Amino acid sequence: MSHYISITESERAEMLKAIGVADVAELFHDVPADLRFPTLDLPAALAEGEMARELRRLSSKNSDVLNYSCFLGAGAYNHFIPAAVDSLLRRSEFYTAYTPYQPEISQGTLQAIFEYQSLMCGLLQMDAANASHYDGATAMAEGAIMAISATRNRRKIVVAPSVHPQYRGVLRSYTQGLGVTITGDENPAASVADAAALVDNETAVFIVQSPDFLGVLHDLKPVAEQIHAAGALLLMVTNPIALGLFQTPGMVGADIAVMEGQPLGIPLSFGGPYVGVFSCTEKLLRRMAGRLVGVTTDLNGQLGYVLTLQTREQHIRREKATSNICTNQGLMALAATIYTSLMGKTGLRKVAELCYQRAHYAAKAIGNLAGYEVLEQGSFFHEFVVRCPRPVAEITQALHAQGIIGGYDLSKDYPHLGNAMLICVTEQNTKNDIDQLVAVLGG
Amino acid sequence: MSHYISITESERAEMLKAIGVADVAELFHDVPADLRFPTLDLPAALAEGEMARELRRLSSKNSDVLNYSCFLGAGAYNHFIPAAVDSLLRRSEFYTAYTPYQPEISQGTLQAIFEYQSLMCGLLQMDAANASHYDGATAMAEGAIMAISATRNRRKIVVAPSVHPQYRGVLRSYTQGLGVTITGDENPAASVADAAALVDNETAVFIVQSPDFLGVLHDLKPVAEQIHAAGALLLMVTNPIALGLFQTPGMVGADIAVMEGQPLGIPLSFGGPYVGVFSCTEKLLRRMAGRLVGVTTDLNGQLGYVLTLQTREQHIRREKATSNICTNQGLMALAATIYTSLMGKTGLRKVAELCYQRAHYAAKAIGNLAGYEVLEQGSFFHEFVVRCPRPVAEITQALHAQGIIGGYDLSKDYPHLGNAMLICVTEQNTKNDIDQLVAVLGG
Amino acid sequence: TYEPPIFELSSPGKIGAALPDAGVPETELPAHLLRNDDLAGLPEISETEVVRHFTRISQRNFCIDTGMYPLGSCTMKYNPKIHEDAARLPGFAFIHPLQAEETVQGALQLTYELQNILAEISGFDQVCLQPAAGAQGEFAGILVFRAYHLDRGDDQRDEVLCPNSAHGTNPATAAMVGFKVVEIATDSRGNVDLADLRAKVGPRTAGLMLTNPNTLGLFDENVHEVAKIVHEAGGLMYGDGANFNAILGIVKPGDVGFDFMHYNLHKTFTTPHGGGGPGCGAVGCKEFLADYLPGPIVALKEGQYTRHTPAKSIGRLKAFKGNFGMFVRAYTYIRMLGAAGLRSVSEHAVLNANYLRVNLDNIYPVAYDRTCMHEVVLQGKIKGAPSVHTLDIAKRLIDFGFHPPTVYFPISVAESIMIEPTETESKRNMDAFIAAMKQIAHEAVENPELLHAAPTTAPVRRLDEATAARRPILKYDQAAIEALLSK
Amino acid sequence: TYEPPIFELSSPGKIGAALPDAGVPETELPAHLLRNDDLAGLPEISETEVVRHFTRISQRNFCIDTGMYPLGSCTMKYNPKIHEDAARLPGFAFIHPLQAEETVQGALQLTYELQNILAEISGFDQVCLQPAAGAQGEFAGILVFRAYHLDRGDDQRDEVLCPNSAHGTNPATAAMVGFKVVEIATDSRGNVDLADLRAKVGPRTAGLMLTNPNTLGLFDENVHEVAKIVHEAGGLMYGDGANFNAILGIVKPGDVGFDFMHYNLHKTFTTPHGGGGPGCGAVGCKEFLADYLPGPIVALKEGQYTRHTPAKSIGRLKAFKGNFGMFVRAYTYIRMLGAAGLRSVSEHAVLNANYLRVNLDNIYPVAYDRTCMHEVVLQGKIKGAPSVHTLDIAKRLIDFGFHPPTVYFPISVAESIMIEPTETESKRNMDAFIAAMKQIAHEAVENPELLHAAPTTAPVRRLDEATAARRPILKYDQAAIEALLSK
Repeated sequence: MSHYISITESERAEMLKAIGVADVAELFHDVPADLRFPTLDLPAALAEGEMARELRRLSSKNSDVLNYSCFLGAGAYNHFIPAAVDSLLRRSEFYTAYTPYQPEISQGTLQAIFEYQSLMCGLLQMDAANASHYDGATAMAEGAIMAISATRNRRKIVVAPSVHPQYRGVLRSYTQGLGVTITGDENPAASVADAAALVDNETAVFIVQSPDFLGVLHDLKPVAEQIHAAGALLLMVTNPIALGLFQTPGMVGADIAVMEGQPLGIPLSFGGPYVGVFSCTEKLLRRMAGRLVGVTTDLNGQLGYVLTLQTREQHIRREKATSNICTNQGLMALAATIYTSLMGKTGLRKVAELCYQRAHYAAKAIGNLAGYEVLEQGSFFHEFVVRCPRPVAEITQALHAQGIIGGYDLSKDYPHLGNAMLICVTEQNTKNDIDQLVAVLGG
Repeated sequence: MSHYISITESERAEMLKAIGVADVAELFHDVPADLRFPTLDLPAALAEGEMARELRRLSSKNSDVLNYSCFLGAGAYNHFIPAAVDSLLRRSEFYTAYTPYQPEISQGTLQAIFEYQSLMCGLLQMDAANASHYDGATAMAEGAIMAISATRNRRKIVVAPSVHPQYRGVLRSYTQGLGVTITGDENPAASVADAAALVDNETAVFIVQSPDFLGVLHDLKPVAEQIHAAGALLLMVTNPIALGLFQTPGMVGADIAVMEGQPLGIPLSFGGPYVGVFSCTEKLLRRMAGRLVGVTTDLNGQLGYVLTLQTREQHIRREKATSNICTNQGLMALAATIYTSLMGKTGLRKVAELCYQRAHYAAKAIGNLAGYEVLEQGSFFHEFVVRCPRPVAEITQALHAQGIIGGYDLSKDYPHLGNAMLICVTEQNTKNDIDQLVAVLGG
Repeated sequence: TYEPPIFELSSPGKIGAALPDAGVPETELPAHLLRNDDLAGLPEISETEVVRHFTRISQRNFCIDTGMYPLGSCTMKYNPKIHEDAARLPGFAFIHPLQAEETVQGALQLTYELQNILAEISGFDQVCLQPAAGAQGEFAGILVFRAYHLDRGDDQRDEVLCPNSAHGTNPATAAMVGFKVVEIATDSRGNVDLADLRAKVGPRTAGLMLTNPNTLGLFDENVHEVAKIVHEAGGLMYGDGANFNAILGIVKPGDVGFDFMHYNLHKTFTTPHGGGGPGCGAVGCKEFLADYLPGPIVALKEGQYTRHTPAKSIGRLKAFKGNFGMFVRAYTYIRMLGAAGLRSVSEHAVLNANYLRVNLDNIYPVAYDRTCMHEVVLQGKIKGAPSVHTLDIAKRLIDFGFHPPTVYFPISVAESIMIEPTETESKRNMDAFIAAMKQIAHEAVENPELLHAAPTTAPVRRLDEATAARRPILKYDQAAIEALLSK
Repeated sequence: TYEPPIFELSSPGKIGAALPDAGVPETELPAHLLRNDDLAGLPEISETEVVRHFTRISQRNFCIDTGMYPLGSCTMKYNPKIHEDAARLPGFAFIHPLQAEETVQGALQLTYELQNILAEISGFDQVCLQPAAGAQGEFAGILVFRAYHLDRGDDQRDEVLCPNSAHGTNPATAAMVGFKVVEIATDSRGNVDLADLRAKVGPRTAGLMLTNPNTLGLFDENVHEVAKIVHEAGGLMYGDGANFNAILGIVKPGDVGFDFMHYNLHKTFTTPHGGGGPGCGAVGCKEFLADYLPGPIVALKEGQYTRHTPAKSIGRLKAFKGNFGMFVRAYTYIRMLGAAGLRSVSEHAVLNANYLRVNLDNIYPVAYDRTCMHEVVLQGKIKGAPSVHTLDIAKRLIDFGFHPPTVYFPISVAESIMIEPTETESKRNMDAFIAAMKQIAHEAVENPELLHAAPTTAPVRRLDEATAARRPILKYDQAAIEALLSK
């Protein structure tokens, strides 16, 4: 009997008797007899101590960013996470609860989501945010689908090529059955303006990212005006840490704003679980997918929190729902909530400054190396493109041998850049780390 | 301002005004002016991320038993700790509370201590256990002092040389101002019977350990009879894991039983924090030092828990108290409580069996190696003495180079044994680990 | 125990984290690109206060670790604590998804082994772990069905069949892919109505989405026949794995006619639920559909673990690989249980549900009077208590210390109460639950006001959901909240 | 929320842990040495149930993370979360105390640096971290005093002086070492009464144990003079560091005449309190006493950290090195704060206490009307409420959501209420505390029954401590508990 199961042999016998069957196997008489109780060819069960050892063995076969100095970003970022975040995530009241279907005994989860919605709105300067999507990419895809529904007959989506390539991939996966046209990113070298020029009165939405995949900060105010003039919506993809300093979707006038919330206190974890932050204007609120928490009062007039506007959701609307999303990334949204609360105004700005200053220090130092060139692209946040004298894969291999995880190889997604590496510098990279990177690159 | 402090600049100003002083420094006018506000020559403050890095650096300079195979015991043992133990210890309701002075809002701590007392009594087959001592050694020393008070004018303590050397050291430290005589362990080769023979009608207590420091299991029933016949008390030091299989203090008729509770779910942690388990017979109960929790009812007749028999304690009795103990090892007692509950009857026996079986397998294999001899001492639990062909320090150095933490060097405490190593084998050492140890020893 | 919104703890100048100095020469900021609001919507709070705030609100949650949580269809089983340590190991929690493959062989190996283990348990040929939740797994499956038919030039299939007992995600998913949803009736034994199925299946059928055991807690006795009918019409069989916890080691879905299924790692493999997520909706399929799976998938080639995307893939469904932290937990769970342990899980899950069934069915009508699987669907219709509804029973259970079961689902059963105790619940607690349900039935007749007024012991009383929806306040707004409270 | 004793969850055959097979040839057990009771006193419970049990009882605790905990003399400040991660790093939590020094250089370095840092903060020459708690630190100190005098042949000193405001541990410690305790009076300003001191000091004086700031929350204005008097009589000055949180960076105890002191790492350096421990009662002293310190102590020799025991050591006070896990936490705390941060700790601790003082002293008489240090001692004597005692006020505070202050200590002040907010408390919470104290004073006059009946919102009502002591039930005994409950 497993140590997780709380029924003893004699209790089982007693229960079977109450049920009126002779043994447990009888409970499965509805299962086709010839297929019942198949052999499962699985490894032998491990005791907890053996399992822990096996897990440590597997874990130690990976080069982690605690033991390596990491300059890889490209959509997932190595930021400092205060110990308080995980300490609170480990509270089983949070992680062993589920969707707050019974609000009277789920006020903890509900209040946390309400605060998450509020904090994300504050960060983005947007009107409304939902309880989370799977990640930044799915948030973007669902945003595009929402834009199609909000603009009625328009079925053209224009996307800038500087939007994260994987996000554009997810957008195409998500919309493949919907009869829409996606354009704008055919030429990876096209500028935001080039792409925006494709927006017409058939276009539902223009999707743009700032800071973009190559690290560049864009002034999107004029773009927004242009898009809106065409009757289309503007969907802005952004980065939560950049928002500590830079132009927000709200300032720009974006209709929909999404971002990957991972930088807000969530570990890299090989790509997930992360959290997709999704926000929009008041006007689009009732078309938004996903859960929403609102405030109300209880019988005694006390403030309380509930899931609200549920008539948009699949468990009620079924095939007419705005999305099929059900389980979301609740615990990761909580992490982002705690992180954002800890940092607050001052901390968020300071983290953004640290990233900006150290990235620029690194860019200058690398730009001074013979054979390396930092691509001139305008203002950037914490990522920049370096043209390298050799294939990037060779360089990252050499860096790894020196305890460094190098940047992202752009040659597949942006072949026109040649041997180009996207380098990311965050507050986790000290001056000393940067100097070592420069030394190895130059050495 | 530190991120731990919750007062802002403007709040501080407001508060100073309410107090009626111009600045904070004024609050310290009672401190001699010439000594006020000294410079503290400390390293510069580190941000949390920097500190985490520094801690990882220091931590990685130690050879830990997760990455090394460990055969070292000698009073601190590498046992399997279920993840559930630490998961519960991390609940801040437990670790950020203090002594349950206000029982109505400390029922969690109080119930846990009550269960600890109960479980320890069950394990030891003793009548009563207190809420914990600092460790096994201090529990033993306080037990000896209790025995002196219980036997009135008797001021002689007899201790077997096979009691843990450090425990005997603590006993001497603790009693140095009390005018007692400690004897029995002058000759490290003396047997339990040799030592017991020194017990006379001046003797307050005979202290014996089983399994003893060298791993040997003793039948203490006849010893207990002999001691009691002399009007002295028997204090038995034991090991909680051994109690899963072997003779208990209760069976033996010990008056006082103590043990180091570390094997019950507490990490090695370089020697502490651990927990001293202290128990005695009903007769000695009111002489026992330390806190005690008992059950009672509240105004509504509901079951509740309170600190009780506090009139024995220092905060009430002051210089007439049974001990000065105040802060104890509460959280570690909780760890032992959770561990013991998880293991229960079946698990405790199984862990003991695993230790016994694997230790005996190891002893046989090592005994077959040329140049090595396992000392014949009678039945043993999970430690045994190996006579080595070279100084033990040389051997452990060679083992370390192969990823193995070798046994304890007995040459200082028991010089008569020659180049002797005390090897400990627990359920954490797999057959494969043991075979590797044997291979390296023999190679 | 009331705790104010976190914004009310803010005072200017506080911070909850210690950050370093930049330590590098300063670069000027681009003034025209800066935000203009001094981050007005963000609070300023010390670490002390943030920790206390979230600790306090956490205690206003019911959770598995505080009590029995028999929320039907959600599999609220115990979440082993080793899972949480496992996912936090440095080599798992702190690796970047875009690192070179040779630097993450351990993580890829774990992924590869989990793919194979899930395939073996379910009788499929290839598994992809990328989908983030069950609904995304469904989405992957229906996209794969679409791609398969189109690839074969079979472009008239624009309908997906769903039994009326299906989770809302099934029809919503089909619609997201652009399919028309056709609902199939349930027969008197709770199975798919074969006559209705035969009437509706045809050349427009892309596939059928079936949960088996279904949401009535029943194993569809005709599953073979259903599959045969759908397959003969050229359709495919989608298996919704929400109820997989009932049949681990009991039967393999791949053996009874399913072509594709998703696994809810957060349910069956207890990764855990996280207050609403994250989950993992891994998917598995027969060989003939494997080329259409989303990517990446991990393969083993010449001793090295590598990632690839299948040839005709529907594409990626999220950035990077998937919810890797959930892979680690599910892997840990399965490796510790082994084959016998998994079968024991399902045996006890089903044993426990049937024990509740036979103890409650004489008071609360059971929807379908058959041996149930891991959950049982009752009806909140108590004789002699016409004013009492399922909602009242649910709320009253809170006062007895239990999380209510799922209510008003499945929608095909009036006043439904869907109870899933899971295999980790103790007989002691189930007996207490039975006693509470009996007591509530008694109160419903003798003193129904007790039920209408419930709960009274929760952190708040019944909440006014109508007001919340009428004038939604979806972010902190002091004035709006004060206006609400002063009403 | 009642949770039964864990023994009531037991059923035969359950287990809460997964253990491996031995995997080695079996050796017979020695039959005559086996225990004979099948471990009858131990329960059998699944992991699921054990976790739920302890989670549930934990919620019946008040703690720093749930609210303001102004327990005077205990320094219940916020416990930083990084401490808990730090102490659990593999290279700290999983190293054996008897490993060879070259395999634990990181741990020894941390120990060495913490010794030096504590010495610097307090103005002493040598620190030893071994004592497990403040009381054991005191024990070490008084043993050192004894050893020092004896070593000099000064064997007539058999008395230790303690002010009447001292913690109970001080006289208890002196008695444990074999000294006679001589109590010294307190003067009208709350300082040591110099006249009484002069009258009692003499050639039999081994030393004086002084807490400064003292337990009245006051910095002894005459500390220099006290030290002079004691030293001139050949005695030594022991500093009880319980209140060290008030003077970090404000004054060094070594500078004002103390020869020896202990540090409560769990108070001042917030390691944390653990529901009653573990703590660490590290000790520091002037050079001339260093040879008598307990061992081991870490030194740095030729780039290697090594352990040694001082030449004339009083011996070891516990097995191994000390509560190393606490060293890691205190070290982390100090390194993150630095010199300025430590001074800010004390400034705010004292600021907060004085803020409470001036807001409460017109309702609750303040014991000594002076600027206080990090805590303030009031008296629970409310005008017009003769039936109300300090205990009632304390219990009523629970209903307002606060942990009560320390009550009835110091014993030299009637009806004392000793309030220590600590530097981590917010003004918002302190204002709420002040409001509650005012409301309670009002209730005490208007409706004293509210206070006598308090608490009513705690997990239990007032508990009958007399019965518990009269017929102590100190371990689980079903029959005895049933008898108690049926009374």
